[in-house]
Amino acid sequence: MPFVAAFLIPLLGRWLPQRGAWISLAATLGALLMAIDLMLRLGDNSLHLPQTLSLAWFSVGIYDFTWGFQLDGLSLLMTLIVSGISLLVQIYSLGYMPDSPRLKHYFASLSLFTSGMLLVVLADNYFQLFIGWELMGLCSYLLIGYDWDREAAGKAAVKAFLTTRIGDLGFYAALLAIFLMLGTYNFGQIQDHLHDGGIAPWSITLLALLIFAGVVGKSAQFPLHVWLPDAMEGPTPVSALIHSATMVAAGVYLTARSYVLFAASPMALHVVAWVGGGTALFAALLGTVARDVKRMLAYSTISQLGLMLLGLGVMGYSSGVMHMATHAAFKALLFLTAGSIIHAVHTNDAWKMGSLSKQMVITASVFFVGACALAAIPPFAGFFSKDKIIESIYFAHQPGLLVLAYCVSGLTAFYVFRMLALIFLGEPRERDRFAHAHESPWSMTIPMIILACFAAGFGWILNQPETFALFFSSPLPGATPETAHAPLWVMGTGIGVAVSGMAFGLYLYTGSLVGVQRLAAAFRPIHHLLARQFFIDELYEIIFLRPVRLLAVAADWWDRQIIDRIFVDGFKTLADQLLSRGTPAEAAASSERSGRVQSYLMIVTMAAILLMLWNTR
Amino acid sequence: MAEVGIILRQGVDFARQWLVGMGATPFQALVASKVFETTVTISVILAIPLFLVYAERKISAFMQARLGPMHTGPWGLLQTPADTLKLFFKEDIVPQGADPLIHLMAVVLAAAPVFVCFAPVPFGRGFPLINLDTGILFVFAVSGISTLGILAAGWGSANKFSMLGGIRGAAQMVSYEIPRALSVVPVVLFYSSLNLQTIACAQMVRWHGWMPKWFIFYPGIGQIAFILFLIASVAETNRIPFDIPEAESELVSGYHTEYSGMKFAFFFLAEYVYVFLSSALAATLFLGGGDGAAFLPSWVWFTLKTGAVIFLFLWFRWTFPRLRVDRLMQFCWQFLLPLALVNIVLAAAWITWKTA
Amino acid sequence: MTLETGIFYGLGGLLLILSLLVVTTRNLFRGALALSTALGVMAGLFVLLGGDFLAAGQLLIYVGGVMVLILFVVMFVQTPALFRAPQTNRRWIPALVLGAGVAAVFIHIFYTVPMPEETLAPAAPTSAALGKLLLGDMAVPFEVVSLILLAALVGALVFGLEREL
Amino acid sequence: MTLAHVLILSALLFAIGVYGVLARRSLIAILMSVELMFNAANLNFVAFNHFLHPDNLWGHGIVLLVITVAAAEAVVGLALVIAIYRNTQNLNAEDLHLLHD
Repeated sequence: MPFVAAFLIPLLGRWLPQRGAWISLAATLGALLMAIDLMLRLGDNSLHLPQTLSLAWFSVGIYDFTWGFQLDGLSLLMTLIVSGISLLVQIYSLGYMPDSPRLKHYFASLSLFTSGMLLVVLADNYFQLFIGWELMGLCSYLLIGYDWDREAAGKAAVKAFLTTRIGDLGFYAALLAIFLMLGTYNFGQIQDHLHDGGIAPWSITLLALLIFAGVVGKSAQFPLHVWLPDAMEGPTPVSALIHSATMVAAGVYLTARSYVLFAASPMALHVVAWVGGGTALFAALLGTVARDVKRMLAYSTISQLGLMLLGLGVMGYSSGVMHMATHAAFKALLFLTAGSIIHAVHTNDAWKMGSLSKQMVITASVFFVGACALAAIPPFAGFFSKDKIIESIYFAHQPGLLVLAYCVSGLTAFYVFRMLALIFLGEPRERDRFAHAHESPWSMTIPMIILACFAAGFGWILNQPETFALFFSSPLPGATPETAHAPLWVMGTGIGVAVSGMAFGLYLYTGSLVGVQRLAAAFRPIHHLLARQFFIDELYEIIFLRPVRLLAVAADWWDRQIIDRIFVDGFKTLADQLLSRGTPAEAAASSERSGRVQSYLMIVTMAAILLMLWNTR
Repeated sequence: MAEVGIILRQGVDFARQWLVGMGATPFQALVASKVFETTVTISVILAIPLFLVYAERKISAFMQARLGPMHTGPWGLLQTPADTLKLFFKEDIVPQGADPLIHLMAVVLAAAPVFVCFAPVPFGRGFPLINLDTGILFVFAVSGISTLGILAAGWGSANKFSMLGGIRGAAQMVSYEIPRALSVVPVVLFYSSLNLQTIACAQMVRWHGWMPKWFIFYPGIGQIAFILFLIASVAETNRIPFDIPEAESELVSGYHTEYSGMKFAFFFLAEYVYVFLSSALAATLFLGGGDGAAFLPSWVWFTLKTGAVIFLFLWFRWTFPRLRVDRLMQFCWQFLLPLALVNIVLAAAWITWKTA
Repeated sequence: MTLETGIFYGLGGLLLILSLLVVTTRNLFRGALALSTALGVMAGLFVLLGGDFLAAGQLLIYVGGVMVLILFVVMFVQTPALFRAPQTNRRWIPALVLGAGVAAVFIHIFYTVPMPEETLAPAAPTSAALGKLLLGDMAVPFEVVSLILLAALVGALVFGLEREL
Repeated sequence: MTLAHVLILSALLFAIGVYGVLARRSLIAILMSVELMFNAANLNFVAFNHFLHPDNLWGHGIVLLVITVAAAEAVVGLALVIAIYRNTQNLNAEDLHLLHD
């Protein structure tokens, strides 16, 4: 339905109030209602999973392509999340950007984006998934570059597009490889092939790693994470939708969807776990020094995505997916509150805010809920899923990764409460902005409140045995002991680390910031390193761009000097020398070299006739 | 009243057998019967503009609270034949500096295709002249030729107004041909045939035993398709509100400014026959063709439906103001075309849903 | 001589005359009209060879579309001088020889290769089967053609724009 | 009407097209001659399909594709013609020899 809306909006938007936003809203609402309906039918057992529906699409040679949909616990969960969050974000956008001139484009892209994501989660084969995947790539480009008259936004859009493209190259190669090896894109058939054991282990590893390349690009993992912080140039609701809850989650979804492939290859799992864990720590470190509100959240997103992949990488299928679900709720919430703050004070710089809780009670309280959820403070959503991840790591007997996860957990709590303190507590650092700050309109606060409810209670809901079994039952036969419980100290340490991080963040950043500055001065090199994002962008410049530029210059020189000078001019001189002797035939030949198309054509025709005669003789 | 089509068909078959009995080969008999059928059809079609012009004058007069033609014959009935006679005897003028061959060819190219278009149209049971498998596509293809005639008329008149009118007309007709053809695609999808007779027959069923299953009654898709077809047809026939190719206030009379006598009459005739053709197509494709209650034969129902659509055409003329030329193109490319595409997608989705 | 053969000779002769007119007439507009008629005649030949859908497509695309475009351009670039100047270039005699050569070679080939002699009746209606073919086995070429059309659209826009983009 | 007849017709048509392309001065006329050559090829496809493989329709499919591509070619070609005309007020193929060394 959003797909239809995406086309209807540009078509009819001109004549409609709100420029067609309502079409988009209605379509998304429709999708959400359908998903809820499916959910309810599951509840009273009138529907059994997994359901599939497939239609013949087209065939090339002996291969038939089908257009199919698959509905199982995972895709149902994702459908609910995607349509729900998309709906809330769209309502929010109405309040956030009521009179933007390009609202029609905006809502059309949002609808198209939502439909792309739904296509990804409902597809029953890789080919279709890839279509949705690329559709999302396009829409993220459009939405990040929404303010395209600002140069930074345009550049960020291009950067996002190109960076994800590098990952997609891997995914594309994986598609080709899958087709070459298995002759099908269908998930179910691929699973059957794997169970038959007809594929060599190395090729499974190869496939898994290639797919993972796509995941790295889409989910902004190291080393392709660079686009996500820059993508914050887009409007804030877009960040909330794309860069927290759905598009980046598509990468994790793909991993979960291809889990049979990954699970069959221990090495690929190791790569996933370590890349995820490394990125989580790395991004969390960056998050502790960022100044821009949205960038802080962007780094936290990267970090949380790393955690999910870490969870998936240690065979904790359910933990990773569950974290994806809870993260979608609380990260969308955090982004929306950030948008609300930015709307109020017209700056992104957290150091220019402060003490805003006095002006924006609702925003502050929902932000608190989101922060607690992100920091995994017990009753909130993030706690359950993060605890699950830590437990799976514990079961996988990977002490290194366990320490990593604890560090990330502590750092997360630290930076999110640092953010909270900077924005809402302490002294107002800029009186003007403080005085003008105000609570946002209802269309912005209501989605935030709804999301806050989810951020608070979603984890608990998902942790109920029935829902857990419905959504998170692993696709693998003989799965890991998901129901077993780790010793209490595992959970305890997690809570302890989180609480201490929270306390530390609050302590340091409430009140005067002199202490912080002294601290930063004390660790100057490290701070500098973090503030410049480990010089990753600069590194890319040196490693990739310089050689390409050099190559271009060299190629230019080669073409001008060698090809043109020596070959072209040389041959011309040679021909002139030969032809200037002046026999009639040569003069005729020379006149045929006149630059006139038809003379050339004549020679071609003559040659063609001769060739044909030669052949038929 | 009886089914004229079936009676005619039986009569022709009988005559053919009689011819064979008289010593003609079956092939010769077939040719003779086809020639006869074609002649009859074309004569009927040629007579239609007489009535249409009269109807247009009367209806527009009533819409403007006038009486219309009253003096020639009872209620002015003989006015149109009189005008036709006058056109017959007018001098045929070829402007100085014009290309006489193109000046003549323009008339042929503009008027001849219209009559060919009627070949696959089923006017009722037993009627289509040839049961053409590519029916609707054939009609669109052949009626596209008239565009050439309009261009040639514009060029061959050696007149700036004609030239402008010709260019405008060609641009408009080429553009509106696309939404017109696309608006019919849902019909073709639903009945999975291009054959006009098959389409008409497929609509002769009932929903729940009483509601006619005409295409226009398919919720959403049918109405959008019909309205698109109607708008595009009005534009194709260069009638108000889409008459910028011949807009009197701007271009004198557009591409037929320099035509007089019978040549002018043929342009005029072609326009009215096109109106009739479009209405007949609308009746066949969307209104169930000859379908109707049993107390009237199918050809009467068909004529009634066609007449209703023709009335819409006349009604438009006195309701809408003329569009500006850029608005006209914008309307076509930015509104009608996307809407037609969306409609096709909707129709395809409907069919997929029904069959799945 | 069956009816089909008769129609074939009639249409073929007409086609040749019209196409000769296309390449010889000085008046481009007349040439274009002759070409459109020739394309219409070609549609008739298609019908004769069992391609009813093709014939309609030919009329729709060529006569209704491409030819209108060509006429448009002729009208756009019309200069009276264009029609009075000789319409052939200096090398028209070699061109004629080459054209005749092409025809001769082709016909020579056709006579050396063995050909089936039978004649066939026009086939059954083709639209449905053709549709299945285009969206089935020929799906990929079909999609490629749609890409080409898109490229042509963009290209024509770029070339045709009055000002630089 | 046998295959040979149709092929000879198309050969003649093609030859006329070749002559037009080689000898005509106006760019538009050259484009029109190219259309003639396209049609000769199309006629061959249909004829081969009709006489040699009456059981399938690949020839027809290919002709449809050719018609489409020819339409695309005509569109781009005519856009080029208009661009050239706008710049040089001249459509004579002989006067366009910028590629001449």
